[in-house]
Amino acid sequence: MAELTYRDAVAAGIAQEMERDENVVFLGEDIAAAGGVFKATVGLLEKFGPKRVRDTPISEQAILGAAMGAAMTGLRPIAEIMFSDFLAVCWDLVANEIAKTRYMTNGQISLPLVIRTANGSGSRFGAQHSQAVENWAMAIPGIKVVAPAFPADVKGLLAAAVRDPDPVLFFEQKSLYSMKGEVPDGEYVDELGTARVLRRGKDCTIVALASMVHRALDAAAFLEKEHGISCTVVDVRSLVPLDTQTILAEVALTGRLVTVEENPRLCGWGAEIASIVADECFWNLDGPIVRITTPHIPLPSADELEDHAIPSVERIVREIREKID
Amino acid sequence: MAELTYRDAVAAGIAQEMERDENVVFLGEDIAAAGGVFKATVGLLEKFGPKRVRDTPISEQAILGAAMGAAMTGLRPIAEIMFSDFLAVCWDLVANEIAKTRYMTNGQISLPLVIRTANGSGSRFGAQHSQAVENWAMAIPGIKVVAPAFPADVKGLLAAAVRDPDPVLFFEQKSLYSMKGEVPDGEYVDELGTARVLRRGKDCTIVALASMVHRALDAAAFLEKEHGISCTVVDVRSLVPLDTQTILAEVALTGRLVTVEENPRLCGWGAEIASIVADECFWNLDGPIVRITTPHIPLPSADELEDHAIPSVERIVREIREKID
Amino acid sequence: MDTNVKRKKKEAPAIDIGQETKLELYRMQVDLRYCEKRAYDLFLQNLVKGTSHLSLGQEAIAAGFGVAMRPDDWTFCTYRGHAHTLARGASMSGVLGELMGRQCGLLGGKGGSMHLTDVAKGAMGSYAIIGAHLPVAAGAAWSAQYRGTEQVAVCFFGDGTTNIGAFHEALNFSAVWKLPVIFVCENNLYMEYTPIHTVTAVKHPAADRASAYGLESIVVDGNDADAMYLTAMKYIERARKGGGPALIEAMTYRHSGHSRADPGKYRPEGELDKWLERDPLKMYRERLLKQGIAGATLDDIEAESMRQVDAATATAKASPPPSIDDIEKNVWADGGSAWRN
Amino acid sequence: MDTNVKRKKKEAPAIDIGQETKLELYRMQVDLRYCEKRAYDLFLQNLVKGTSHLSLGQEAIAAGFGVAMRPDDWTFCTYRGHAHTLARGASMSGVLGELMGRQCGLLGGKGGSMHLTDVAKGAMGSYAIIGAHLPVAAGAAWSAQYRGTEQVAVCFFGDGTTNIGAFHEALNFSAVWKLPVIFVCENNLYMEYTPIHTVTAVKHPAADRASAYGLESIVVDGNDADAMYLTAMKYIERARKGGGPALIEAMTYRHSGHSRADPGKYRPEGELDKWLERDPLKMYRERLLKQGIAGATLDDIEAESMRQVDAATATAKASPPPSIDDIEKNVWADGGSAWRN
Ligand SMILES: Cc1ncc(C[n+]2csc(CCOP(=O)(O)OP(=O)(O)O)c2C)c(N)n1
Ligand SMILES: Cc1ncc(C[n+]2csc(CCOP(=O)(O)OP(=O)(O)O)c2C)c(N)n1
Ligand SMILES: [Mg+2]
Ligand SMILES: [Mg+2]
Repeated sequence: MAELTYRDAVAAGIAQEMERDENVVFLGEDIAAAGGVFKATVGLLEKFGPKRVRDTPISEQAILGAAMGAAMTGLRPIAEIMFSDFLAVCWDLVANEIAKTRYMTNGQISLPLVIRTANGSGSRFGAQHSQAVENWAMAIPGIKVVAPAFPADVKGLLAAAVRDPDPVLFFEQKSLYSMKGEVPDGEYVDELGTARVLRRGKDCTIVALASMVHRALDAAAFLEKEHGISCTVVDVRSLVPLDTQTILAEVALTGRLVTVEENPRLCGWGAEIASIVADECFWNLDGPIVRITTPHIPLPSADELEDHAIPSVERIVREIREKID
Repeated sequence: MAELTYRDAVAAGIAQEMERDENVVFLGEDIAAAGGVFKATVGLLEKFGPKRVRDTPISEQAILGAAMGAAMTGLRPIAEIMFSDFLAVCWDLVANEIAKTRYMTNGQISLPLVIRTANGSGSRFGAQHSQAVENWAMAIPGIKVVAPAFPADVKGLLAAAVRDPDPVLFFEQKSLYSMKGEVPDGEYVDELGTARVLRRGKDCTIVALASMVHRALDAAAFLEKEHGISCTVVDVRSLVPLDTQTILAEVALTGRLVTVEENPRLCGWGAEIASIVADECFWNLDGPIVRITTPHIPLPSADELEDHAIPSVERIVREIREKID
Repeated sequence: MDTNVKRKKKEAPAIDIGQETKLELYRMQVDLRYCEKRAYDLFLQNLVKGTSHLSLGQEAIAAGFGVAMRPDDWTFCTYRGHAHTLARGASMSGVLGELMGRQCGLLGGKGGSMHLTDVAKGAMGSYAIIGAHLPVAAGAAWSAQYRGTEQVAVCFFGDGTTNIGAFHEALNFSAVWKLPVIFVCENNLYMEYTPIHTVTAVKHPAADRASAYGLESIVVDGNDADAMYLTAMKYIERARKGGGPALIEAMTYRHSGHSRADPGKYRPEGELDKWLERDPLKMYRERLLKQGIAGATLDDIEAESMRQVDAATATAKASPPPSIDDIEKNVWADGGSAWRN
Repeated sequence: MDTNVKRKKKEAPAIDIGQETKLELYRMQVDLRYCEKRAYDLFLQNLVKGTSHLSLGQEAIAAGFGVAMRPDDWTFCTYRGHAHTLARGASMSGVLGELMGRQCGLLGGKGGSMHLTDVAKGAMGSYAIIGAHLPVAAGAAWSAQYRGTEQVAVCFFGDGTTNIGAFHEALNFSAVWKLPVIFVCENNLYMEYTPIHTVTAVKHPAADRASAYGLESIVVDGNDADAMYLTAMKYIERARKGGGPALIEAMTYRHSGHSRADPGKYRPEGELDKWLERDPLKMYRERLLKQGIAGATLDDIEAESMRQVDAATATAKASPPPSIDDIEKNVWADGGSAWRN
């Protein structure tokens, strides 16, 4: 095991797959010569050459269209959309083309491709460069959606995404790029569609994703220590496929569900999970389902405002104390 | 009161507002000379002239950009996006620009504009021309979202949308365009953000939108008559602002919630409402919350398949009998 | 036909393309015409559900490219794609069956008329959102370039499509990467109901923009199958050899309305008649006769085509509607649609 | 500067623009330069949070247009918009305050450096998604045209922006509707880190595409404030009188990296030095001296500018961060953010 940053785990995952399969190619804006604006793809051009690692114009529709056309004719492209906010300029390719084509063609066309994108807040970049939009993706049938919280998961889930025969939207959390963690050496492939239980408690089950996983863990530790409230923390990891069984089982054990979402409130992924639990796990619930989210506002840029908008450890602690105790 | 089709109510609503305020202008593809591909805007060019009613190139980003730029400088544009599926090609304008600009500029810029679009299934148009995407819109902070089920509401809510100082995404249901109903004569303006209780029952509260309202009503009538199950039916009408009070009050009265959604399942508006009820109305609930939705698949085109995918009266009846009884 | 365009129109070079190819071009145009007419009949019989977009009058373009393409080349087209799909060899029953929403349809009734696809034949899909398939075609061309297969992607679209953003991105991208992709604008003078010249800043929506991508300006008579074939050969072969993309504007006209719901009333009186005189089939038949091909040979082609259309119609009519169980199939590569465990 | 472009470059016509205008152009360039440098200093002091995109070296463009525009004209610009916003008269403390996330910021700390806006001054926003503001500027121009106000919208963007779809849609749309909008491409040779020529099919990403919209091809020396001013005057006045849009490509260079995080190492050695010799301020100062304007006059302008920058810095530093209560304000026109009752 080596200690890698979340950022370096991206490059490691891509490199592992490019070494294994020469049909894996990689394209995006400033990803090759510059190594990516988040420096998550440094070294790939040098290692795999300009035929496989290609800088593109600022043409997100062309980037995803190219990935789609290449995927349906035998390549396994990885496309970078620099910030997840920019998915809006190529949303047609994601939502109407890539996600729907296998179904519309009754299985004739396969699209084994990965769209990597930097998601979320914490950099004071303002409303057009800080969004958590994993819920946009979850709402679209036909595309898998992954959002890792740890460097090891970055490598393992990215490798799994590249090998997956279906299109995968891979959300990397901007605020985690410099986080360090143990990452298995050598070939490492994880499994899509599996949540992970990171700690077990008896009072409440917290379900979180990406950066919110770390805040949920901190909150759970604090609640245990300071207030004697013991929480289970589940890292969802993959919104589609969703590991509903793990979530339902963990909620059944504690009788309470709290979701912690970075996306703005309305129609967030937490709502989907809440609705599943409120249906299938209703009789196990001991009290209301609580969703902790960013308020339903565009994200402000000033430090104080951004910090206040995103669910913080303090807010998670406060809400759980108020509503679960 | 005159009897109008849903389609004619669109033109009536636009005409009423264009007559009242010369700053109201209207643009879109094939909307002027041709009267719209759904014939919902017939006669407007003749009545208001080519300066106010303008055909555009196939350039959805330009259409919404033009509406935005015009709105911030004193006009009150109505822009048509022919099919709601095409919102994907101009989603950046909706989600990143129009919805966020007032907030980002701390209130300096107002965007009193309306985006009208034909939404939903029933025409066997296949996966790229049949989507119900009201949940895409609800997920974006900063834009109001309206979806009328009756001709009178089309006129009244469209007028309200045009007068509203904020941007409004107005979903017209394709499958309802030929539906007839009483529409108030003369100036008629309704209120955004208000749900309507269409019938009251004691066993369960069905919350529905647009075309699903009619199916919910039929199902409720059938359930009452054939099975003695009596249902409340709430027409949500407006997803943003959401009339949470009406919904919560009606669920509290029956103790059960069923949502009926045309959008595909994951992160649909029903999930949002379910999560609100599961939090704020938990102690009033007598059983699980049930969501009836289109399955999470792209929409197939053949009659039998499309009909089977969209929640039908039969399916609503069946699910309520199974889960509420 | 707009006479001003002659200025730029490439006259069909006096290359003899040979009788076999000529008959092939004729046969294909007849197939496309008869099958499309049948689609219209079936619609009148209420057997075609949903929408459908006929390309009656535009057959020479599909035929010219269809004959010129190598079997492993790729076609990308729009909702107005029946002809382009057939031109690659997709079965008529597969096309008509799909329009009718039957199991024998190319997509088993799931996609509908706007999404005809036959991957085995290189028909890589029909796309119903304006502009989206141009970058996709570029992607296929990239894959051919990457693997050195000398395959070429051909992408058809309408005049109206030249005003959407994806057109611009795909053209620049393809030119910069020198991709083997041919973009073919079928300029039939109208978007849905709006004349293209009222919404476009230049006279030739595609050709007048070629220079913006460092490409040659090419306008060709889209109703002349020989001209289309020769143009297709020239630029496809160039692309195959690494010469990069081309943007071709083919002037044509659709005889019917935009879609089944459209009677085409927005067209000025006499316009259709003028274009009917330039009907590609009629013109080509006359040309072949003038070149000494026997009328009986052409009659045979027509009769054989009609037999095929009839047989395909029978097959499609006999085919059952899709089974409800199919609804959940083929969202994912595992054959299913599960989003949860 | 790339010498090949001279072919097309419009030389500044020998019109005497008058001493007052010249001093105004100088003053404005100095203001933009000093304020931008201060932004950089504040960043080094860790007082500017988030990102910021300096336009050091590109001041002549903002100044030329800033001086040429009528107070009620509208500016639309990008994240690289400090200069353009200041050039319309926005306060330095408002700009610096926003960069620092303070209450006195133009947006009260909500928008940040990429969204500077001062509607009262006609600075209609800075947009951070590439291409989006081009159609928005067209919309403002439409509103001026509709109401007959003779206002003009001016829209600034970079070379890299010419390859995105919205560019194409906005240009065609504006040309067809003959809108009073001036599109100004600031060609600083780079996107973020990628040289524009490696990803663009033509040499001049904007000018070589003008003909695709029926527009004139215009390349101008973006480091020459007189040339920029005269070009701005010419096309703004033409647009004001109903002559429709223009697309102007101004050749320039940014002295610093793309954004605060970028040391600019991807630039070939010597390139920056070459462009520093063509520093717009340096060149303009020398020109004014040569034209007989006293050095002391220019020194005074500089000193006054520095005083203003210092004062603005003090104001911004003294301003508190936004109040947490502001978070929920101004999503809606009613001042709040409620999405439910
Ligand atoms: C993004 C998008 N906008 C609008 C439409 C609706 N639409 C379908 S066909 C069409 C006209 C297309 O005209 P053209 O490109 O000339 O093709 P033609 O139909 O003439 O073959 C329009 C506007 C669409 N499908 N997609
Ligand atoms: C749609 C979109 N894609 C990518 C980006 C990221 N991005 C920000 S600035 C930039 C480079 C823009 O280059 P150019 O247009 O030349 O402007 P400059 O920064 O040189 O002024 C890129 C790629 C973005 N903001 N929006
Ligand atoms: Mg056309
Ligand atoms: Mg640049």
